[in-house]
Amino acid sequence: MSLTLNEEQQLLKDTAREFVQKNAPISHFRELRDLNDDKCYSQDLWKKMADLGWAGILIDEEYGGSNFGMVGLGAVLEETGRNLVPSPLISTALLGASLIQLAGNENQKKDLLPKISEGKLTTALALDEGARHDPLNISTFCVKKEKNLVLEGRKTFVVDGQSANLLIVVARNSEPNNKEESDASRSMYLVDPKKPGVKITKISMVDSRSYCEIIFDKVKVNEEDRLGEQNVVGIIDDVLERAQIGISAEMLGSALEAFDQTIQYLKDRKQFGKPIGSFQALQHRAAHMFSELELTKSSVQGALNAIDENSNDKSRYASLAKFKAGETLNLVSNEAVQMHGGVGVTDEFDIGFFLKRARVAEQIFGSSDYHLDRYAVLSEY
Amino acid sequence: MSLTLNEEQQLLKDTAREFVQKNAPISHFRELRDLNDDKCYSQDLWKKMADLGWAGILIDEEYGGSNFGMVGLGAVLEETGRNLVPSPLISTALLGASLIQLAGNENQKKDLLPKISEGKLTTALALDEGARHDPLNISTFCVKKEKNLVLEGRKTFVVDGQSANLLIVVARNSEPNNKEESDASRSMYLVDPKKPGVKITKISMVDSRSYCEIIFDKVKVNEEDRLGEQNVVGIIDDVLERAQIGISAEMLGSALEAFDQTIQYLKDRKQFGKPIGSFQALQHRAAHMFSELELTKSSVQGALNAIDENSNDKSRYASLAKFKAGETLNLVSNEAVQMHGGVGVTDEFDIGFFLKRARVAEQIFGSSDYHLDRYAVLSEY
Amino acid sequence: MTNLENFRQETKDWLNENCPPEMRKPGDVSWGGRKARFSHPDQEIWLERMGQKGWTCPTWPKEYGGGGLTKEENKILQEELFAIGARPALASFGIWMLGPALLEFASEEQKLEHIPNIVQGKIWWCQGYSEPGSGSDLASLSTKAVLDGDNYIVNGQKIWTSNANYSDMIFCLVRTGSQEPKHDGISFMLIDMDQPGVDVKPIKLISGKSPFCETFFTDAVVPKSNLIGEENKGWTIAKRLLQHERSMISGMGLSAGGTSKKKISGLAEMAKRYVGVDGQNRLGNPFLRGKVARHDINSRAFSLTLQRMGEEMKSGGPSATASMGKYYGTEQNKLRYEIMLEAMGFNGLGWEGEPFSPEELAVTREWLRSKANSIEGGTSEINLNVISKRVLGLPD
Amino acid sequence: MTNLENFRQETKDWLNENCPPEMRKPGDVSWGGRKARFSHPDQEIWLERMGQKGWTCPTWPKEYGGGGLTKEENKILQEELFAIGARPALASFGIWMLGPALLEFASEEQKLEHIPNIVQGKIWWCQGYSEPGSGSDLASLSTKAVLDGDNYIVNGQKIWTSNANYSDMIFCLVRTGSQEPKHDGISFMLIDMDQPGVDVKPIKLISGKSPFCETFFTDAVVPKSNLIGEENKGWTIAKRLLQHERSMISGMGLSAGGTSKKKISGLAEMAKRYVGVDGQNRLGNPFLRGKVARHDINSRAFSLTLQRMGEEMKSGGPSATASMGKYYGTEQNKLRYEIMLEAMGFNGLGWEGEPFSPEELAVTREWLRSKANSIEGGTSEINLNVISKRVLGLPD
Repeated sequence: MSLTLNEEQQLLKDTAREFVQKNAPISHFRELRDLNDDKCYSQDLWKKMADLGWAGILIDEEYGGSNFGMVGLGAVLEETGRNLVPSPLISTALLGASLIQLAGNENQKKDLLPKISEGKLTTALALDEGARHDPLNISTFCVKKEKNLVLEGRKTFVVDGQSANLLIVVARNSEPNNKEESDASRSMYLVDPKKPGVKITKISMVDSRSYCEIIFDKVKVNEEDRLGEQNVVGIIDDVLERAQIGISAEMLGSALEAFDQTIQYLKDRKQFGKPIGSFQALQHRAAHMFSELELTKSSVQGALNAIDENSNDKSRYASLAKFKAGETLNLVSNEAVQMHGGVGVTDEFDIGFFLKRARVAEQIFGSSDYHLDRYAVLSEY
Repeated sequence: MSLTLNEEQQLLKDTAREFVQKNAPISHFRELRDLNDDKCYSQDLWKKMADLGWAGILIDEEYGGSNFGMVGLGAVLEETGRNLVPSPLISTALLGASLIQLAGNENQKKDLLPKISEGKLTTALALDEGARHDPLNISTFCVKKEKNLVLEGRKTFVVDGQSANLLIVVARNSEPNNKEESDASRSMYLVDPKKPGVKITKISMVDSRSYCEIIFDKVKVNEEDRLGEQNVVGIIDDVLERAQIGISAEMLGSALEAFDQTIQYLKDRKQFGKPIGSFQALQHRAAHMFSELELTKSSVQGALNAIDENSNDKSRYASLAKFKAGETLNLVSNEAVQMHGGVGVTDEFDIGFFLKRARVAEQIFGSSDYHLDRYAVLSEY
Repeated sequence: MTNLENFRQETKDWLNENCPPEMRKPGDVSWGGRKARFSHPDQEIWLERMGQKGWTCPTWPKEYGGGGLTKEENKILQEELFAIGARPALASFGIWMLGPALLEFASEEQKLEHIPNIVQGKIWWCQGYSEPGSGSDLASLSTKAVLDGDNYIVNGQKIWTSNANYSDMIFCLVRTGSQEPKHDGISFMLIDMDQPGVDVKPIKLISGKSPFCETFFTDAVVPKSNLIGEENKGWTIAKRLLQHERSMISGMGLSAGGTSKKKISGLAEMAKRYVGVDGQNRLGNPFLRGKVARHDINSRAFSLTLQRMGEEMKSGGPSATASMGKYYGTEQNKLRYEIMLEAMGFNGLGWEGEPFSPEELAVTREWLRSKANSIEGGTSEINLNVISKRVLGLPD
Repeated sequence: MTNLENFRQETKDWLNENCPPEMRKPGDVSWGGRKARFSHPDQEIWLERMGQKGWTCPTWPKEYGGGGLTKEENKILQEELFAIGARPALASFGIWMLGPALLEFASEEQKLEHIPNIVQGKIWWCQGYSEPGSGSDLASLSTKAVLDGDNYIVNGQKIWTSNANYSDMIFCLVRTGSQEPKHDGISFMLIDMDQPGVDVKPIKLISGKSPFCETFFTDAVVPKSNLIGEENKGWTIAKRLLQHERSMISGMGLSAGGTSKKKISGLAEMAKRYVGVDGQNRLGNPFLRGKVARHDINSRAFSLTLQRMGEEMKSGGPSATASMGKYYGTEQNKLRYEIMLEAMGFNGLGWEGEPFSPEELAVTREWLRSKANSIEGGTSEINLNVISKRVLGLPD
């Protein structure tokens, strides 16, 4: 396994950095936040990203994708993370594309993947139902009633659910009070958010991204709406690992940017007649953060590779990456605010955005504690 | 509850400090260590301590004690802890005296307590049987066989067991395979270490204090050897809490001394043309340690008071004190060695002694993890 | 009956008669001021009665309107107030910070002019210390006051002035002497904000709230009689006042419940509510359980430490160890909110509206607000400097 | 067959023929030297054969006795050595530290004289850097070398000289110029220890072992030809060598098993053995379990980081980020022993004899030994300084 980018990947990363700096610096996020619209991202920007091949970055070329793999997507996410760019990269390019590609039948793939690649179709994964990531614990179900399949349940904290053209809903194959063994099986359904019985409510979170609650009130679906087979638990787990690693790459980018801005501030801000970065106590804390960032880089890079190489240790890599990204981004975002002093807690400065994003990102796809436990379980202790 | 010493207590503490500085500075411990004898403490010194009233510090005046309470004993232990003085203060003046006074019948008290007060009798509590403090989990038992009570089992890491004139052995009242409810009951027996069937083996630990393993091989005992009633679980728990607090006071003293020596070293040692204590990174770490030491002082003082005032929250106070003392002494002993640099890891310097003592003291009467868990359980979560 | 027993009975009787029923429930506390607004008519009555009696500042001398109580009497008063669940009649920087400094440094005339107004809540005071270029390095401040006849003319800018938009007057550090040596040209003066030369602009924080302002002085006029102490000797007053500020902030950590007589802490209780318990009624997530227990232990040890320091304080007023309290208390408070967020998951991260409860939304905002705790009133770094130099005697 | 495939086959064949059976088992590794002692005759044979082939230093140039292998060939050699479980033929500071410095800074004659002896393990080298008054502030050293005809006469004292009591020669920093500016009067020279002017006294550590010595020079004689580089220009060599030392030490953390392909780490395995498991085969103490998992994760992240840095290193030799590795690796290693102690309870605190197993006693001693890791070869503090100044560019 190589932990450095090859030439092609490096080129992609450089392009991403330039693109984001030009088209979506942090001021772009600030504008979106102040607009406070429901979509929380710029559709123009998403179109441009799709034109660069990012929407289809995990999609095979036969379906219009660029098939750059997770290492490629990770490089892009790190750069968007640096500038806190809201976009459907994770909800659509990662989750939607992977789920359809891995679980879908040929018709579904032919129909949907090219639309995703072109940036015309965005998706949202409706999975979790409580205040923390807990994919095994869901009540939403879809069963045959009379002639129809009927989907019923409530999903919450769905990322990008309000802007998605298509919802991918994870449901039990039997009602929750059914305690048979088959209970552990799960299906996914493709649901048009405009369908009768689908009720979407915006949730306003501290990081000003798009989240919502979705109620499925006896929503009628067809067999053809099922994404692939009747039991896709294995695929869901695989794709969630991708998502854990993808968001880790984004979090790494945010941590790197918050750190860079802080180092710059330490060099610029003068007190007691010298730059505050000349004070050794701050220097040592900065050097420690640097070390943790280096470890986080390696963990994320290792995990991205593990997916592309289909390593049999990829599950542990996913928790390694998410744990380190969570811990490091928390450390760096706290220290960044503290080292900025008074201006750090003002809304006028960008640095507080990293703090707000950090805690939400930590919860998405499992908190640090969740992954610490998971790493130990996977390591058999 | 007052957290400051009254005049009498302050006088006792000042006396203890002077006494220890004069009679048992750290060089005294070093000599004992280099002698490597089995007793690990100076009998002369113990006689002098007894003359000052310390052996009987928890003993009622009618049995020859000075009845100064735990606050008094804590003040003395803090000072002996400062100089790492090995003595039977905990094994005899705290554990032995308390167990006999609280559990013993009048004959036992009249017989034994005056001898303890005079410094003529030393005791050891033989309780734990494994590599960590676990008072509920013992196999040693004492049951009637034919005419006699027979004591059988193996105790280990017994503090001061090799030098004690009298062992206080905690035993089940039934054989360990007896699963009846009565199983939870425990008795204590007073056993002469020279009795047939008692086999004592020294255990050499990193802190060069006295520990041993004791095997009781069908040791015959009488009803009169039982210390008080047949079930004294409550008293054992009460006295263990005293011991937890007592050793916390000793650990606090050790931490304060290691800290003071380190601050002095920071002022004296010059590198780059100035005292290393002028480097801000070390200053901030020192200031943080100071804060933790202040919290530990208050916790220990609160806990000592809680015993003397028989607070109904004394169990939590015991875990509060032992947890803080353990964490703070570990922090300070590690930092002390690191801040001393190269000389800190040489045997010639005293500072390493604090490191060695810290880890053993942490294990005695329950590690920091043990007390963290215990504090949460007592707080109903 | 001893004097103290007597005093207790009198206090009981007085409170019984004078504390309005509404003020015996929890609720917001008045900050007084010229334009004082009260959320309930009883609040005004309560403030007036307590102010008249001087019990808003129970231990301050009677001649300046204070309660004139001894330490022991004050303890009894606080116990009796607690017993009936009485709300404080007044909160203010005048009580916590300016008043003690005036008592120590002001002239007799100044005391007579300003202290009774503090006691009775007639003036809402704010603090003008920091400037954009002078945060931790407070003494480098450059707001200038030039004497012109009987008045100083003040020009410059202050920042982090708490609630300046509601305040009547500001106690200010200004430069009356040269910039170097920087500590020697600073004066401490009282400026009336109700004049054309003073402008105030609220600062929006990451929490979305604006508890602080920027305050601009453009030829603001300050009578010479509002100079406290000597010209150019204000730094001594400033330092003393900072100690009062630090003690005040470190005391805030107390509300975290370390001393509560309840078995279970608020933190553990809320964590159980959000995370659930295992078969033995232990908090369901063992890692979180460890963090909560560690925080509970440290909160309690910290409360005990504030108590002990209070007992050890021989002379009045806070010592350099106030820095320890400020440092540790604010770091603990920040950690407390971090643990709450961990316990609450997404529920602790709401910004507004459904599905969050008002309490949940308050946690998010307070978590963000807590980040300023270790910055305002002297950063953690400055306080660690003070401990290492003034308490431990480590060299420069 | 490609060249590399060819090379692999040749290597396999050579090892098959030349690696003695005893050397295919774990065991101690020879440090060579004039008075080399071998725990088994095969050890001597193995050292001689590998030394002749230059494979003790596989990538060093052939003209100085090295293996002359490319990076890719060396990788194959290491894989084949690993495949048969071969023990290293030689361990030495010559290989890790002095050799790379000589290759970079020494004259052709000096290389020809000293490097082959390093490769073949003929000389046991130790390092003479620190002095009692010059630890972190290494450049303040005062051991003096004065030129007298063709020789330098050296007087002074070095400390922390590893295994000086077994060493044949010492590479030393000495002062040949003035004390100020302190970096400019330092020279790097090689001193034969087998002479009356050199005395060695072992230092007993808290672990009870004596891996270091004090080394005293009293009119020790050093031929002028043993000066490496220019007189008074030794500091450049010294810094470079420190980087090699730091990379070497940070690499040691690897043995902590971060890269192990086994599911469970050594730490977790041993913790399970001492603490037991719960009904779901999880480590019995959940607090300890969290610490173990965190340490495992960080060990693995650290291993990956060393790998990545290796890949990123364009030019040969370590960079300033070696300081990061030294800092983090040694702190991790210390923490690892602390966790082991927690898991083992009293069993991890034995000093000697029963009831402790030899492995348990080794843990106690290694725990104590680990405390020096963050001091030797540049303290953690010095390495944090280097990171903040040279990597992050923070000002003085």
